[in-house]
Amino acid sequence: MSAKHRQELLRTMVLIRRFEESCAELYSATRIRGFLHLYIGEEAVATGVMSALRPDDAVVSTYREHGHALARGVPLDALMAEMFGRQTGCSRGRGGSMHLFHKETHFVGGNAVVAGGIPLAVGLALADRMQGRDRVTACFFGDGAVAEGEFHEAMNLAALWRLPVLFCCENNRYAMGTALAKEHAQTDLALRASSYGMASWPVDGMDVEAVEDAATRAVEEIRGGGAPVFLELRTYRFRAHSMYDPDRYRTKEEIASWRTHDPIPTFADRMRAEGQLDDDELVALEAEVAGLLARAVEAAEQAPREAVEDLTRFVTSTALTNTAAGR
Amino acid sequence: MSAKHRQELLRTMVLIRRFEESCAELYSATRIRGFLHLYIGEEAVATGVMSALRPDDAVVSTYREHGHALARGVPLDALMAEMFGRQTGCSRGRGGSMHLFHKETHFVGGNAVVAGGIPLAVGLALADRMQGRDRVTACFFGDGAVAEGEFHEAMNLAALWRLPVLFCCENNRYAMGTALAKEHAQTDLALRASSYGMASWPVDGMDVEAVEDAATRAVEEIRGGGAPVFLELRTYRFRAHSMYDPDRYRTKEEIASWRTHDPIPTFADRMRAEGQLDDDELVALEAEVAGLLARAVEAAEQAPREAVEDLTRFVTSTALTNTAAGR
Amino acid sequence: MTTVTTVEATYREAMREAIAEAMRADERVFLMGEDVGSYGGSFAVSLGLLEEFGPERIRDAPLSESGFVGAGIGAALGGMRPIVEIMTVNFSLLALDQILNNAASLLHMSGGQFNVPLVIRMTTGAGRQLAAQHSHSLEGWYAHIPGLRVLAPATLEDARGMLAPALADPDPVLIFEHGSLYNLAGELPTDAGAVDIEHAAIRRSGEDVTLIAYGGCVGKAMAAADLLAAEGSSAEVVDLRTLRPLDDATILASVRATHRAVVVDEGWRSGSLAAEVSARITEQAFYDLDAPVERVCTAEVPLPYPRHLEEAALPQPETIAAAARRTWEGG
Amino acid sequence: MTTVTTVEATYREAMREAIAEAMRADERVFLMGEDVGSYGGSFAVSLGLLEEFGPERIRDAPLSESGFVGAGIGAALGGMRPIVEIMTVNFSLLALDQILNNAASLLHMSGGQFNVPLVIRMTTGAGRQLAAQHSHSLEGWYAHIPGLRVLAPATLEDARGMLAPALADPDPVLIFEHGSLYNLAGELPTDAGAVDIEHAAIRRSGEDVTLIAYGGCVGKAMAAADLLAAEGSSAEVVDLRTLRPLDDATILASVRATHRAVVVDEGWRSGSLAAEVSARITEQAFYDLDAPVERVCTAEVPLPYPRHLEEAALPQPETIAAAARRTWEGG
Ligand SMILES: Cc1ncc(C[n+]2csc(CCOP(=O)(O)OP(=O)(O)O)c2C)c(N)n1
Ligand SMILES: Cc1ncc(C[n+]2csc(CCOP(=O)(O)OP(=O)(O)O)c2C)c(N)n1
Ligand SMILES: [Mg+2]
Ligand SMILES: [Mg+2]
Repeated sequence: MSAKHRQELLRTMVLIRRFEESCAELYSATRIRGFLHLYIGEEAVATGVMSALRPDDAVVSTYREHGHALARGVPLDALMAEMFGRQTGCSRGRGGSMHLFHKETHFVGGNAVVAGGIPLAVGLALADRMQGRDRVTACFFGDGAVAEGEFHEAMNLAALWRLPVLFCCENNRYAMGTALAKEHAQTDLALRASSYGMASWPVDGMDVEAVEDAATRAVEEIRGGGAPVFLELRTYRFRAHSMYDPDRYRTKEEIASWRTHDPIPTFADRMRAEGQLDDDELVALEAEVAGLLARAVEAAEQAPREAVEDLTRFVTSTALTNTAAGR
Repeated sequence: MSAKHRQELLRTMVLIRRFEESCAELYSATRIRGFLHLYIGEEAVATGVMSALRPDDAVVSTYREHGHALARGVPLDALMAEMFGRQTGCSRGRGGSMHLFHKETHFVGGNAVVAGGIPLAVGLALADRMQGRDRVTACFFGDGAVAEGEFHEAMNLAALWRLPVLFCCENNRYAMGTALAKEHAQTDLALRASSYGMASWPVDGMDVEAVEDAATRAVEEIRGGGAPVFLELRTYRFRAHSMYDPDRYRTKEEIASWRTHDPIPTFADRMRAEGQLDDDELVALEAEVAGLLARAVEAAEQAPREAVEDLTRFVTSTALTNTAAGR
Repeated sequence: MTTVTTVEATYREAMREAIAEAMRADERVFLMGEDVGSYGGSFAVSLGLLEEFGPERIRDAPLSESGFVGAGIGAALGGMRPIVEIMTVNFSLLALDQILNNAASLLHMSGGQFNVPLVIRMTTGAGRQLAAQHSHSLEGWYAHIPGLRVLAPATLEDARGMLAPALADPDPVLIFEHGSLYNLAGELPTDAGAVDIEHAAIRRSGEDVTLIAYGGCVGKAMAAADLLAAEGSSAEVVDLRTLRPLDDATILASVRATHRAVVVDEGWRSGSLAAEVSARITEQAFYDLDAPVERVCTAEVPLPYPRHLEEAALPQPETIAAAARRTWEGG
Repeated sequence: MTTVTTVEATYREAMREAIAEAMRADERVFLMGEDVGSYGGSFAVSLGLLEEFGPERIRDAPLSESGFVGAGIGAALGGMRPIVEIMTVNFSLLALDQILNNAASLLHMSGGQFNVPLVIRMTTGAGRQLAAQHSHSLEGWYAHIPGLRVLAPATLEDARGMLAPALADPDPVLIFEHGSLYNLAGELPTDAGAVDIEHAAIRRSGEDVTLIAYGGCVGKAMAAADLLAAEGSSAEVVDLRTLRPLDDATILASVRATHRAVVVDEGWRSGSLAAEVSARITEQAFYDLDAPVERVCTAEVPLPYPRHLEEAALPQPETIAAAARRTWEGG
């Protein structure tokens, strides 16, 4: 793979990592509020999958979606402003961390009801099919979501109607504090998907190139024949579920052992070994990212808030201002 | 198998068939109202499964449950009275055709939301497990129900917690007018069940002995180890979905071809060939059943109705009479 | 002088014609739901449409309310104009998360970027002895949700004419069809088309009391007005038509003139839509009222199967008329 | 003279102690829900209970709200006394079919044979900037359902004491815990136990207006009463406590004495529980009212993330006080 392409993958992963670290700090400093779910440890998944998509493809995501949004190309400044709840945010500040949306990049949220986004992805793919477009919709969800009824209904619909959906199951082995074996009678999630007659396979989600390869192959299959594909992306979150989670349900050893597979140093080492990265480049990359983040935070801090008079704006397409008994 | 036992199986099937035929007539005569879903053609399923259960086992059923109730031993008179909406009905007339209940035989309804009963069965089994009882809960549902999210959630729970549930999927190839291949991406429903790590296999649902054998084996497995089993009982309804259904979606040929597998004459012929049934016995059986039905209809016609003043009785355990702002 | 040519039609046919017309006019419109195709619709609304439009656009869905309603939302986001049919409001609870947390919320959560031009139709109501899991009237819950428009056609004209403006609405619209209305028959102008979906309608003028109803209860309110007329009292009947947003102006203008109001609603009384209408009348016309607003709702019981109990549970012309009398005779 | 010994406790701890006590007293009681075990409960209510009672009775459930709520119903039918925890009322929609069509309906559909002694607890409400899919107050919908009892503990005593009678109820009981209350701290008698779950409570006596609230809004109503007191007006505060069945007697006695009422509800205004309370007051005390009943509810918008918008959307002491003033100053 070309050095340039690899450097882009690396840059995306580093950007996500540093973005998340900033968010954690800003949360502690009470600049960001609400729920905050970090993607640290899982960067290879979003980076690899997004790299396999076309700009006109659609993405449906979860509440742990900062990484998806960044990898998809949602502007950093708009993301950071959203975390701050500002008008310049990608959802005008109304959504916050769990509800990032961005029309230009077809980033359709930011869904915080577990599994709630999966049927939407099926519908987006149905629209593409009915309108004769060859787009793919990538749909992200966790291992926990696989237990929800909506997952099942959506899988059946997509497989039955042979719709162009790329199901990206981010299996990080926990749904909040519930370990995989306590969530699922059958923990081989790729197998679960194949019971819908869907092509599916497990992927090393800590290896950005393995993810990119798998996603590329899947997207080709989907765009060619239209039938959906399910990828079980095996990964791990290094941080707690959310900022409220004291992380009591896993051992330090387990976390430490997964950290040895950290997707960023692993990939950087590989590039270094193949002469595609040196220390200076890495330092420069980190510096560039740090600069971008500092500017994004600065811009977010200064950005205006939505006016209180506009509270009920966007409740309907026509209701631009507050009405007492509005819809 | 003993002649006596076979005669009982046959008698149950004949009783169900004639009961359903009476209901159809009574419906046309507007003595029965609401929705009416007949079990004609599927008698071997209920008869075979119930025969494998113990009296203290529980049964959870659907809106197509007259056959289940009769095979389970819910008294015929109470069933018929329920169809008429009378106080002597097994649900005091308040439930009607779709909501038959009977505490003594642990017949826990009569559920008319497709798949809505399946989680209940899981809970009944959980209660048995937690209280150290070795009972089994048999849960009936159709092929259509398998597409519902609740089916999936319940399957996962039962398999994960290894609960004593016998899942009886009555695959009659249609959900209302929707053929199996238009309901499911993967029409091998037993396979779907095994993706939860559950023992499951298809059974000829037109053969009462095949059903009884399978159910007996399944119940043994369940009672022994506690893990659930899924049976895909392949059957066919000879009548329309309900009395409102003009049955436009199937061909006459298809129905006729399934009628050659009618579980009652098939079984009667087998018994006859093995010298366990003769024409006189059959005539006597039909006469006995006809007599029972005539008396049940007669009794139902004469039975009292619930008093209008008791309209809101049974809304809560304590509310015996109507209260304006009751719970 | 204009001559209006009319055809004999049922509510069911009016609805069917509205769907067919919308599908002929706009490639993006399609109908999706359980048994809308080969079965012909559980209440025969879509009978024959499969033959005209084919299985892609008259799309049978497996039993998976949350899945196909969510897919409808996604398809709307993707540029289609889906009409999703849910068999009855009872089963719509399985899709309520999608309707509230996605359909109604996406526009706001996305800061105005993603609107959801979706129409969901479903049957509601009792009266056919279908018992507790098939008879409830839960449209009041949907009328509680910001971001939705909720319609309840009670006449042939509205059955025929509400769908087009609903499809033209950039946001999600729910249409509740009362099961007892499908066989309602009458004359419909051959050129019947879109109706206004912003306003309540006065179905009968009167001076002594305002009877406010919607959907399946409008006919009962009209019958109650007949009963009252026979006694020499004149009742005005307001058909709400749009349950969200409520047309306060029409309701209040009538009540300010009659000084008395009875709200009729097939939902259970506690927490009914009737409570909202009652509260609004009191809030805005307190000093015009000669008597407290009355409500006639369904008894608070999961609906029982037998006809005599079902009838006793539901609003009836006689109970509506009695409530009207209470407004001048006192409790 | 009796001395009451008290301990310092939070609402969260009071609820936890109530669960532990019930589980110690009755083998049939168990707690089931997402992350109630190893995680300690998403709002830490059940922290430590796994250690005392083990994983069978502090039962972690996979993400499948409909499945495990339905399993709770089945377990109740099977003789257990389940406490099912749903993380928030927002996700409870996924289980609403089970709650309405099974838990609330089985007793009646079965003609009195199968009662469902089930308790379901869930968090409700806004105030923590959790945005549109985690902040709504939908308990009013549950209060619409015949067959359910619906509780909203607003105090430490009620958090501690409502569970035991709820478990003793032969029918399904829902308990709504407002998310902003968990850290509420105060003194609780060491022998605190069961409280009455039939009646509303007067939290503060007053003469000029009745402020009616429940759950997370009770504190705001008390703060509003303080504001009014500073101006020389005296407000009575009624805490509904039981949202179904509503205790009309307590509400009406207060309103008949003050002649003015403000109903406070964190639900969206249209179709809110506040509408029901308002309608009942008007129906039963019309001639005692000196002004129309006022409502203070949440603005009709999917709740926005930023604090300033969230605060503007929710009832606040100042908006409650303003509504009270309107009852004597006029609109
Ligand atoms: C329907 C629903 N139930 C519960 C929750 C609370 N919740 C938020 S995230 C989460 C765990 C989800 O786990 P998983 O799908 O594996 O995703 P991960 O957080 O591991 O990325 C839970 C239970 C929710 N948001 N939605
Ligand atoms: C949740 C829900 N959706 C739709 C319906 C309407 N409906 C009643 S029966 C039925 C078909 C069910 O088919 P299947 O599960 O195969 O059972 P069968 O009728 O063939 O025995 C449908 C769609 C319902 N009762 N519940
Ligand atoms: Mg996970
Ligand atoms: Mg079937």
